[in-house]
Amino acid sequence: MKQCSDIDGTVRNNPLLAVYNHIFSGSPLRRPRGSTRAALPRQEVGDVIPAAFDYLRAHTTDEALAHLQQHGAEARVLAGGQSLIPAMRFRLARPAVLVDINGVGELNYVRMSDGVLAVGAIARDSDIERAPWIGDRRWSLFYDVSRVVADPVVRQMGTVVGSLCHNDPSGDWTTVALASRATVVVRGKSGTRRVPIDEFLVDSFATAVGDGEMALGAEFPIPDDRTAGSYQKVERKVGDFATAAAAVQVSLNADGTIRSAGVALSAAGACAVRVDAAEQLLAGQKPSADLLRAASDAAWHRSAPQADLRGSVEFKKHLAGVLVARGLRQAFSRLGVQA
Amino acid sequence: MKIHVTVNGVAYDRDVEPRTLLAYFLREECRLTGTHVGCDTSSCGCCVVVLDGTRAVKSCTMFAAQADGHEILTVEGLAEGGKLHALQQGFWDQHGLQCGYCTPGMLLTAYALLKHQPNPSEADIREGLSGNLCRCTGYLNIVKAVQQAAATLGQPAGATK
Amino acid sequence: MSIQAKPLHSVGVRMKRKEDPRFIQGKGNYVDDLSFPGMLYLSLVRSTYPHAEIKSIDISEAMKVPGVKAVITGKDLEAAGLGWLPTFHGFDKQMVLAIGKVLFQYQEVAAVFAETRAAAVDGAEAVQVDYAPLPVVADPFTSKTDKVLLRPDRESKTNHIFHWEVGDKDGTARAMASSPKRIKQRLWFQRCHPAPLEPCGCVAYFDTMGRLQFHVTSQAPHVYRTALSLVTGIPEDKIHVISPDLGGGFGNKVPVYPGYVCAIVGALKIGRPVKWIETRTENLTSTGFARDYHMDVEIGATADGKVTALHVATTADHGAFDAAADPTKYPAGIFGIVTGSYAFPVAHAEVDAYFTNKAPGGIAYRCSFRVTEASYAIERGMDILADELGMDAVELRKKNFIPKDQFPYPSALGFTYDSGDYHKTLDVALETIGYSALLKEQAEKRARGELMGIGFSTFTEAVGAGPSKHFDILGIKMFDSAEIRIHPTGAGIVRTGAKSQGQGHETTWAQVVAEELGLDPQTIMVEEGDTDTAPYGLGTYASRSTPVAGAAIVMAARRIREKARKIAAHLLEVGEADVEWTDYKFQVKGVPSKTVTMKEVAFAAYTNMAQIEPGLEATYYYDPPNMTYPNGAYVSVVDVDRETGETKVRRFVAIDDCGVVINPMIVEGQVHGGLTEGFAMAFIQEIQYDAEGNNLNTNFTDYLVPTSLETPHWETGNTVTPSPHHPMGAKGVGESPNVGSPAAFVNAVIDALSPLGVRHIDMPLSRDKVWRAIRDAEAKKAKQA
Amino acid sequence: MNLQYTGEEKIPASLDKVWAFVTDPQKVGRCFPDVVDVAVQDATHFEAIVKVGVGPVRGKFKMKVELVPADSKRRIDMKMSGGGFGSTVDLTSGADIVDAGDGTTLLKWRGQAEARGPVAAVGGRVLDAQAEKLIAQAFGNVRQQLTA
Repeated sequence: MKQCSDIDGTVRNNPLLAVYNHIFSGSPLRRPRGSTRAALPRQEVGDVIPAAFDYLRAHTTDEALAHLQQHGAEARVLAGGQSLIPAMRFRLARPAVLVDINGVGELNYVRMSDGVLAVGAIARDSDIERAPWIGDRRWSLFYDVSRVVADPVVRQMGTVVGSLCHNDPSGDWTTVALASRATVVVRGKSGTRRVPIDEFLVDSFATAVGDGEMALGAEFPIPDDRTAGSYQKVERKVGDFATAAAAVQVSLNADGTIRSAGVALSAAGACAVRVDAAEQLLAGQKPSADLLRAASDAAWHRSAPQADLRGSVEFKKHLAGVLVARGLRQAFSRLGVQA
Repeated sequence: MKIHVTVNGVAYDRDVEPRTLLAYFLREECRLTGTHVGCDTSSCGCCVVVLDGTRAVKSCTMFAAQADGHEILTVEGLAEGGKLHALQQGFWDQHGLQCGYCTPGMLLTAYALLKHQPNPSEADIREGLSGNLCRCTGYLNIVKAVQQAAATLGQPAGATK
Repeated sequence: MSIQAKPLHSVGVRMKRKEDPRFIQGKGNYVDDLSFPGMLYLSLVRSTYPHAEIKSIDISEAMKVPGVKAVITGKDLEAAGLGWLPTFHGFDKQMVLAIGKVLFQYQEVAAVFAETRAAAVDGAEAVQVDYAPLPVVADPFTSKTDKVLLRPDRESKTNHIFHWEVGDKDGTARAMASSPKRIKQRLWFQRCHPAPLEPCGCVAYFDTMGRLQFHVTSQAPHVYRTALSLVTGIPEDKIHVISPDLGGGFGNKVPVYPGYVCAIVGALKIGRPVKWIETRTENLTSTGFARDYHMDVEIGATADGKVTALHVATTADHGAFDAAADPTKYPAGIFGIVTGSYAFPVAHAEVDAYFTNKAPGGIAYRCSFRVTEASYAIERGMDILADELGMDAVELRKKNFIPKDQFPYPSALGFTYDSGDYHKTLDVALETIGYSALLKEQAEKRARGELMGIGFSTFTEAVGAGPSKHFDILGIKMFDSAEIRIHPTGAGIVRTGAKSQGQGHETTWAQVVAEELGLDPQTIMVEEGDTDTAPYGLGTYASRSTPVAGAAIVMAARRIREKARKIAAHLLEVGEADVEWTDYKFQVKGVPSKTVTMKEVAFAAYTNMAQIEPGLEATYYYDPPNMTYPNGAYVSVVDVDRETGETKVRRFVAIDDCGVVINPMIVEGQVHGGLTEGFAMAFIQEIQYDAEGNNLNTNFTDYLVPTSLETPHWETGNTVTPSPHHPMGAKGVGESPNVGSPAAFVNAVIDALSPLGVRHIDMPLSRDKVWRAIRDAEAKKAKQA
Repeated sequence: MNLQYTGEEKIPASLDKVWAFVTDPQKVGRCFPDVVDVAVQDATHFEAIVKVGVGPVRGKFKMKVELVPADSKRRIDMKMSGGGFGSTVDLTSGADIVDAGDGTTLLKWRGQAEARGPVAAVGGRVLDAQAEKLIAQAFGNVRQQLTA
């Protein structure tokens, strides 16, 4: 056969045979020579092992901040690590120093106090998912989102505050934080400050947390008992970032009119976006089909997504409208109101 | 750096590079090769182990250094006194595995799931295992396996076979 | 002597798997679990460019990285006569490490050997390659123009790899022209990847005797041994290939990959064991892909729906090297099965393959060599024809099925279908799913404007390659083999040239031997994957284990039975002619009280064999007279969300006919898995390249594997039409669900959208595509109105 | 992946002054945001190292740059190739230089970025932010430095 005779050809005078016949003669390994030209960007490599770094474990917030201030931009905080570690495995992220805060007990809390739900920097997504109060209607937005962030295993390590700090354009918690009007507690050299989520989310993967600073926790106002929400996410499969997602939370007055509404979109811009127009047109109104349609249109207009493998721009814009309408409908029905 | 990790009740004191992922620590330092690595992106769950008794974690997305001072349960630690764990028995009885590569991760994710949800419905199980990929079984028999295990574990002590 | 109390019946029993105890306890033995003293790790430098000239490779920085022992480039391998590696297709070869230029993104460019995994990666990162980008050919239609010649190394200066055709060209054209009804549709079966959860990998070292000990993820260990000997020149007796437990294969572990050759060269030159384990990214971007067939399907029919002719013209994208692991005489595999389950009087199929700047492959992904593409083409085609005729898809199929009394049936494209009862299989499926009730529900839903679809696939595939007169790989005929040894106590061992990747051979082969010899399957050990001990075989893929290796086991067992008969006659003190094998033991004809069991005979074979040759073992090499033709009837019910384009697969019934079933539990498991992979291809799975040749699906965040949450709850069943030529009447089944299901899913979605006038959408049926189709159709309707 | 950006800068300087500036590798190189180092090879070629920092992605991006001035003095093209964190990015940008008449000059620019490797596959959104920043701020800085 043609191809076999080809191979026979290589067999007959195969220099490797010589090497082979003397493999135990200790013949030195010939090291290939290479030119020494100006360095170009490093090439694609197969394996996925992070570049070397120094690991510092903090036991207190003070200790963590000391490390961060000492190393500045070279340092990264390691909380859940569910976004950071994969990025490091591909060597997209190559911090010189990792400050592990998983041992900082004072940051491991999920508690209600002073009218807010306070979530510490190392509280896991699953701590919310399994919180005793999560079934309460007023927390329905949180109930929904806590079941669709990443996947069930990643949620046992991933943190709420970490997601906010990662600020992925297609993130879930950032969107929920906007709709529920959260505040992030940031501590730095100049002490502790409370940053409203709208100011906290600066740009894709960029937040108000500066070098040498860290987010200690997030605070979500405790909704009253005439409040309900909904998180509507379209994803290609479990564990995927949102193709599009909408977070809504509405509070009703005693007369059934809408006291306030939070409406936000994921995968609709550089980072999660608030649909101000929708929030405004909902406030003070009675839930109705027309109202939902108007809010849906506002979402469509507000959405400025990027095309990617998850979907085209027009599809994502379309979904933004659809999901806001669905979210509002579900939130209202959770409040016993048909719209 | 020096770390002290308890794996399946056995203490391991080792000196590791900070960048050593827990999965490779278990496989190469502890020689516990039941924990597998199937992807680079924390997607497949072949590497799932249980941290401190109740949390299922993807050991390819955690550094060995983070396990310092903690307890890890791997598939090698599931059977006790030569008796298979109810989940292992369930996977065997219900044909819940084929190539076996995802099985350790599935077992440990299910182990943590049953700690939080002792009587899961098919929907609960499908949701609870959705962080673990299987390419062979189509999941149906894995669901049955977990249901069998839940039933076994639910029985009063001694009633289990 | 004790007579076995337990029932001896083994085949057809839902026996629990003998291999499972080790897997559920984390005691499996996969390649990456191996570790040897002094073992080095190999990491490959890969191309960032899809097509570029390599101006220089600078390894000086890499050599300075602590722990790096050596760096090897294409030039070094070329000097060692190992620059190129023959593909299993045989008519092409591929670069081991890039020489002169790279032809696809992520192509292997340099090999770095180091003391640890991390050092190997650090070293690979430090290798500097200077590229001069060349124009990229990212699809076969651009390739066709030959404006950019991709493979100047080849004799023929064109990107066209081959033209293959089968059938009656003129006759088909005439019949088509005179057909009152005709449909024509371009169908693209997108590029997919098998993506077994265990990536490919190997450990290579040379032992003190100078033998290459090669542990590798291989579905065909013997072929590896021969190919490696031919390529490296190492005498075949000095190569020991061991394929341990495989974490899935699905065709991905059939070809020989550059990483393997690099590991061997490294082990040879450095004199230490070398481990290479592919990452998921490497697996998806550089090892054997599947499909990527653009098929123009044309069907002719009479006005009342009798098919008259089939023509399929395919443009195939084979990537940078023709590494399709197809039998030598079948460059397009068994695509000729494209007439499916239907009695086409005449047909013509052609395939033209082209090089592109994409990863090589074209392997049989859970598929008997392009049978999946063929089944999809004909099953989609029949639905489009039904739509054209305004005929029910079931009625059209039944009208054109090959009638059961016409088997063995010679197909228009040259296959001889062994057996089948297509009407019966489909009727069972309709019964199970409750077709009439569904039609009623669908009518109501449509009246309300809801999108509900019912989709069918009544496929036939050809598996078990194959008869030596037709099938070979690299010239080696596609037989398979078995060796059985029965020990004095009646326990035994069976070895075959097949290689389980999760199919459960350790259980089913024991059942087959036990059935044939009346022994206890629990005491029959099965060993595969070790070329020092197993008889030569072509391995496990293309659903060939049961049809070929399984048959070899039966024949070897029967040889043992004949030898045993002599011993039985001696024990029963009668002539051999007076001994018959009945109810799993030997009995003196007409004297039910005078029997000996195989266990007793086995003991005698070593203790009391008189003048008969001692021992009780046999080997058989089985050359199948024909392939087997499993078939199935699949029905899928879907609901499509108008607003989001989301498809919910509400129900899926799969009725398979794979002849006699050895272990129903295992067959069900195979079907569940295959359906899930079919589901993935239909809805979410694709390896895409952009116009610049960048691979866009390089890991599991974008190459999507469905989870337990997306995967439907499968309903399975079967009918049994034995294969007349297989010694047990069995057929292959591992791939049927993967071959048959994609069309069932797509047909269901298109059926749901048909009221809107949607006729076809190419896979994967993403929400975006489905929503777009709905929107465009509605816009068109609005325009017309 | 392939990304495109456009923009315009109105510069309070004469066309000749602008032309002299944008054809000087040393000056143009210094206009890249977060530039760490500029190594000029010849009149039309230089290498620039810029700091990149978006969320977890922090590192140095090395760009090989070629300036292609049009004889018309009305257009300058810039070809940049380089990268970091395991990927390469090819940026091509061109600017039409238009005399606005009122002593100011318009830089109408168009840029296109193409990424390869993990960034394209894994961190596409990260890269997009960077490429746009790189191009847009570069031209913005041209205006600033000519204004100052």
